[in-house]
Amino acid sequence: MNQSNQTQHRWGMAIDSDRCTGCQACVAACHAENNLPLSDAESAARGRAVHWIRVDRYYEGEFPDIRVKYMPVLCQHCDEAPCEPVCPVYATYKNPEGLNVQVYNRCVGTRYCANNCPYSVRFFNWFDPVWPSPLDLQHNPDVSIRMAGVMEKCTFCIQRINRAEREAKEEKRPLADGEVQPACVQSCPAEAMVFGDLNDPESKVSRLAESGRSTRLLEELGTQPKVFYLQRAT
Amino acid sequence: MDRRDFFKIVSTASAGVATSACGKKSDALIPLLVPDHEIVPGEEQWHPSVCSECGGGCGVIARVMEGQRTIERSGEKFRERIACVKKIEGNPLDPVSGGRLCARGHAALQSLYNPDRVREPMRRTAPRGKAGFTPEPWDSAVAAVAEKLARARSSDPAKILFLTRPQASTRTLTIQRFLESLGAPPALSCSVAGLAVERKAADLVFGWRGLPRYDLGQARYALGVGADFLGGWASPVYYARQFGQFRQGRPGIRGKLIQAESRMSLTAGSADEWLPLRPGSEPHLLIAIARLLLDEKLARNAQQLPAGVAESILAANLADLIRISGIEERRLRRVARELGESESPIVIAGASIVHTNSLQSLVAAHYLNLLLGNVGRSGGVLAPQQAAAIDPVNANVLEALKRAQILLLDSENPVYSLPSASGVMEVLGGLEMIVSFGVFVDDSVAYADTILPDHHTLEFGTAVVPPVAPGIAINVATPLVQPLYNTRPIGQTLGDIARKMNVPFEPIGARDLIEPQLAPGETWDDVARQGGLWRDGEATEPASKPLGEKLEWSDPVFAGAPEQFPLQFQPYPSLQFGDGRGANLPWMQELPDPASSSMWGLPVEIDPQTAARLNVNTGDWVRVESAQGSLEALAYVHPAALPGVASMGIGEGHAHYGRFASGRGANPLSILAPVWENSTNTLAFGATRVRITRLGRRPGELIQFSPRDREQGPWGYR
Amino acid sequence: MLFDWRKRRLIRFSSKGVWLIVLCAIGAMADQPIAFPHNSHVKLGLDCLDCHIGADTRAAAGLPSVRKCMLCHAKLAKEKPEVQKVIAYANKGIEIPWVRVYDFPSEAHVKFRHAPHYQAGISCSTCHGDLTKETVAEHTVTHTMGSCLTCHRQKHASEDCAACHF
Amino acid sequence: MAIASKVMPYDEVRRDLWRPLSGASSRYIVVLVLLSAVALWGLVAWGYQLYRGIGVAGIRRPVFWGFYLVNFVFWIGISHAGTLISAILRLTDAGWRKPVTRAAEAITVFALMIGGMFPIIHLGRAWLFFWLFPYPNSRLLWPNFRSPLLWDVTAISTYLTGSIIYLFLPLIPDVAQLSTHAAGWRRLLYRTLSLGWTGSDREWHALERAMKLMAGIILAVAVSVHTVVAWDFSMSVAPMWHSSIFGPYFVVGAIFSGIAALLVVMSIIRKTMHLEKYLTPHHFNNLAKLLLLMSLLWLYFTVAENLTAWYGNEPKEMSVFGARVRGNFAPYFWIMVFCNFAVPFVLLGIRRLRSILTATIASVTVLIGMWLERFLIIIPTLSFGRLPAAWGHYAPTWVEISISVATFAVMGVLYLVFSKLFPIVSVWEFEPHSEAEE
Repeated sequence: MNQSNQTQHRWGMAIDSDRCTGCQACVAACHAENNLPLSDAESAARGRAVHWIRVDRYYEGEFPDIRVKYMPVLCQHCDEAPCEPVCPVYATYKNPEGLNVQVYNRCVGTRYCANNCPYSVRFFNWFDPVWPSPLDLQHNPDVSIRMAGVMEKCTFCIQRINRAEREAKEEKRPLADGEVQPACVQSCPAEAMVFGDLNDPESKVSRLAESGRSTRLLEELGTQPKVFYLQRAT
Repeated sequence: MDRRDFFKIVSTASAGVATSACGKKSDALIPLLVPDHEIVPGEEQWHPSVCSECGGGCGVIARVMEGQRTIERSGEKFRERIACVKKIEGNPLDPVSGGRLCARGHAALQSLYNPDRVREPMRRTAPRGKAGFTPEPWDSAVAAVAEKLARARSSDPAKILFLTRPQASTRTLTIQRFLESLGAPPALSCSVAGLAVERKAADLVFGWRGLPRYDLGQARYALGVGADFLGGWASPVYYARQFGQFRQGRPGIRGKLIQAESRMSLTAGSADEWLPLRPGSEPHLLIAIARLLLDEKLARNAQQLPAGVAESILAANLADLIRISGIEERRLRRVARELGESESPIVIAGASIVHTNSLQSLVAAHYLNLLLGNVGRSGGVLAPQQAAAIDPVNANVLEALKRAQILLLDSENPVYSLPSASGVMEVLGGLEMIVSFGVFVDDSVAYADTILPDHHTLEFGTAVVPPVAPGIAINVATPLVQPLYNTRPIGQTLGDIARKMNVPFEPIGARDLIEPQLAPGETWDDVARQGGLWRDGEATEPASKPLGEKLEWSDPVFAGAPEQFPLQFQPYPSLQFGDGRGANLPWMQELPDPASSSMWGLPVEIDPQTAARLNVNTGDWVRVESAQGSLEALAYVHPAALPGVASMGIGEGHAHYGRFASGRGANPLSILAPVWENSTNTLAFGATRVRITRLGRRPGELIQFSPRDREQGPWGYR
Repeated sequence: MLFDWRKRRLIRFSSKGVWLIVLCAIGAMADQPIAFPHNSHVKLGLDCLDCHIGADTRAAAGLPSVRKCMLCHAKLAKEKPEVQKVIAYANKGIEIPWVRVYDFPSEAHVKFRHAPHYQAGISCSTCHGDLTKETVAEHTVTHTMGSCLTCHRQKHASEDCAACHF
Repeated sequence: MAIASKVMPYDEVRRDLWRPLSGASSRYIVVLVLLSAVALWGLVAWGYQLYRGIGVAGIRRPVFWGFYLVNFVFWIGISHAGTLISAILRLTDAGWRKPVTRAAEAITVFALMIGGMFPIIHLGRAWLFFWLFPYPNSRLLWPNFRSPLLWDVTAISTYLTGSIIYLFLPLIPDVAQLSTHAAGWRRLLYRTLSLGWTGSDREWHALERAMKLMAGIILAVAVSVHTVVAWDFSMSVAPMWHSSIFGPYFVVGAIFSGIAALLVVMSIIRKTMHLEKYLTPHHFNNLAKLLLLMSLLWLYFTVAENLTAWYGNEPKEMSVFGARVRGNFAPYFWIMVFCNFAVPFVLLGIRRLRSILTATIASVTVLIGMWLERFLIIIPTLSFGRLPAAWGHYAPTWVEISISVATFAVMGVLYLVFSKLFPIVSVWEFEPHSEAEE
């Protein structure tokens, strides 16, 4: 919107299943970055634990010829996101940079978006979050603390994107490929995750998205996800 | 923050230039403590530090920003702006972490801001083990400790035992120096992740002091045996980075990993093929492979093998070995052939689960690597280059405890880490004095008489020597934020005690460790600013000559009669909690377990056949009984568990460990038989047999984030 | 907004209208520890940025620390009772506990940054009122999302929700 | 046709039908108090939910919609009792409808009021429900007209308005008559509501035309409302929801449950208000036949929906189908089939067994069955989403159960109050001259 003089980004991610070890560093990094509400045993048992990114694990085959598949699943920031049209108040929408944004202050909590998300990556704030003091000192001031009654989900660390874009603008230079890294991508020890601009054909993520191993999750639904999964080579 | 950014900051800083493209970040350069009044809301600063959650010693950078807390000063309540650590990331300059970090490393923040930290010195008021404490001023607490310590020293300094974490750092060096000045024996560790066996094997075979480094990133074909190197063994971030490089980091080359392990660990799950190995048969598998290599003339470096070793291998009964390992001969032959034919093969052996014969498996693995000709070569096994790596070992801890009169505890938890049947609780109950320097009250600190709480690592400077690092690496932490509580760094406390005892003692600071190593032109400030001192490794060919002359193997010993206790029980260090010390971090509690997806608890993993025989379903309560004790836990029917082997993650079952861990779940170590690894006398925690009985449904359910573990199949959930 | 007046106590149930009222109330009631006269400082030729140093480059405009106050007041106007309060704080080494006048409620989830607004040439008085006429800062300008958006539209600034709310 | 008016003089009819309006038996009071207490308890539960957060309900990830939405669909379904049935009967000039219509129309209005509350109860931030309405504001923010939920809001408010008008129109001659006989506040109430009705030919004409028109309109609205409710589900990509059959399936289910509700209400008021002369076995017989027809129609749709899913054998759909038919939800599924098909088919299909009692029993089971049907449409799909790793189960808490139960009590209270204020059977339609009109 009115940013025609700037290059428009289209953020996307590639996850290399061949590199992913399932170590869940991304999960913890996301918790640290995004002020995710803390669960306790009771709320976790009631299905209220929040992990914006999770590592799905599926066992394949039977013992002894069994293997396990680890698959980090986060908001796919679909181009044709099923969650967007169903929100009655526009609390979730596609922003100019292709992010699927959840506007907490606009959300009234119909939870329709969550039902319509085939990836089940949307989470709801059933209660106001609590952190036993002084755990709250850790809160990232760049990220909202969500109150009861609103949806939340992976933002592709929009606060990091905004910060990087701002700094680039202040320094009057274009954003370099790899300069913006969501917390999960930043943390990944095996460097299985790559984040970048899909509008830039030279970016690492664009090249990976074009590679032969690239697939997308539930692609058949036509959601046009912007997270690309590179299949395991064997 | 990526590597380039951090470099920029660091380099501009060391050049003394604060005005450049990122001059705005110039305030991020001060490597010293951030004065609270200089914290600007909304502005971030990044400071280097070291992760102390596991022994890996990753260099990290911490994001410091403004925070507010309410404090009471002379009865009045103030809201105070303080500098807070908001996030920890890997230090991009550190060759170990390379800017990356594991889940536990991220959660270190929650130990800094844990609501259950010890906030001031305390004195025991309740019976030992009951964790009742009352605050005590520093002076009198220190004086009391010094007095008793002085008395013990004058009678027999050998009766002073210090337990500290298995990590080479200024902290452990300070402790060692303190003990030396008292004339006491060196500090020990009792962590199950102490890697004592790995160190011993490297010493025995190659005379290496420290952990060998496996250059996975340059290898083409890797056989992992018993080492869950992606799930926490040795240096998880380093090996995960290596793994990424191994798999997809080189154009046109994709490494293939075969993992032989007695459970489907994270590494086995990520491997191209998992060889389900019978517990404790690692030596058998390794020797069988060595034999196959020799037989098929694939051992490219057979001449270097000591004659005694070669003889032992050739004398082995291959069929027996294969039978004991429980792996199909066809598969084993194929793996041996692939290994032998690969351009750059490597065998990574470890003892994630220690058995009585673990040392033999590591020794065998070293000889196997020698046979493959990769010792000291790129893509092979490399010698540790850390001169300063003296870390406390986990050896003979129980004997030492029994001998001791005075126990000094630094974040080590013998009550948790040793089986109840070893009598550790009685031993601790009978000690003359127990002093804890840790920041939490755990199962063992509950026995302490005095707690002299340390700062958190992020609040005080330290230097850590990572056990696995390319070249020489010392990661340095300077204090990042003001201490939250009335705590004192352990060096200072020990200094105070020594002064009271009139013993000459000076704590070792990070600077003391770094300065002798500095090259001309380098300054301590540079090192502190970038978070460490790193030197590239040199070729280490000379050090790779084997010293050992023999290779022997024995069948693993399991305690308990097989008729009564039909299942082999293997507790394993969990991804979330490591050796158990991560259990008080809520992020780790709610991290879904990689095997069972359980949160806020760890189930006992049972294979489908056994489960069917016992009529156990996922989510049922079961009783796990050994000859030494029993525990009750929830069951998870693990599709990839070995028949007849029950596994359970270590981490839960703390009697005392703060609100997030206390009284949650069961400690699998507690029911073990006190069986020790043959050479190091470290606890062989995979060497107990159990029986499992079904208790059925009861209050308290298995909390799983993803109950479903199959992508297709029968309908419905449990 | 009027329909909500009864709910003032129930801040957690509030909609936008309610928090505005609550805020106005807080602003109007703000009992500052020191009756700081903005007008007289401005008259002396001080610029807003002299004390609120972050307004042009940072997210937060910031409040000066008591040390900064003492740069002048160590010598100037020491006898005035309000200044003596400043000196008392300085001597105790405690920051002056100023009460915040303008704020966005946490429910609004606004990530406001002063810098871009300053750089876009928005004068301080647009949002904070004419401080040449005020003594103790008061909440004189009401901010709603409507007023933010009106300005953003006029100035062709981003109207993307995620520009401010995230 | 044994229509009461043919045999009975109008005065007697009026006396009979006005009798329940005056005085209150102790039984009435007790029932009213009891039901009010239950309703109040529901309010307390809702208040607790508002105060603590929606998390006090059992809904969870991935089952984000639970009892509240089940009740919503159920009550909107019940609302089809009245207006739709009475409109059909009115449009088809079924003479036997006269004693039935008002009772039916009242059900519609009340059920809609209750059903319409559930989307609000279910909101995470219920106090902001007005954001779903298009009202002008300085932010230039409008609701998202692409969202089926907004269609819902529109459809339900239209239907509610229409139903109230449709209930009100035939009430005018009755309240006009009542106003001449009542005293005190009742007189004022009836006078006001009669809108100055004098009973002139012009007025009768206008009323007849208005009612005919409203009957036509309401029929269309009613069908569309439940179709829109169905679209809440079928517009989404969730397995077993994304089905083109849902619109008509829901409408059929709604009429089915609506008739059942009407039958239950009729048999209750027949007994308690002594309206045996007006609500005769003939009415029950007719409605029972209608119920049987709807039961068969419902079965047809159910088979059509499930058979295609099963035959298609699409894995994601099969997880839901399997859970429903032979997995966790199988008991509910087969109870539903029993209630919705077996019971009505046997009790009403065999002529010998068809009676007021069996019709009532069948209706009650149909209500249970239809509630279960709503449950089985919503919950299994959410429990067994597209990615098996995100599967999860749902169990309601006391809050949801309290609120659900309370809504039945609210229905009772509203009905009790209504029947005390207005004749539950349209009186003027028994007047001789109105016969001539028809």
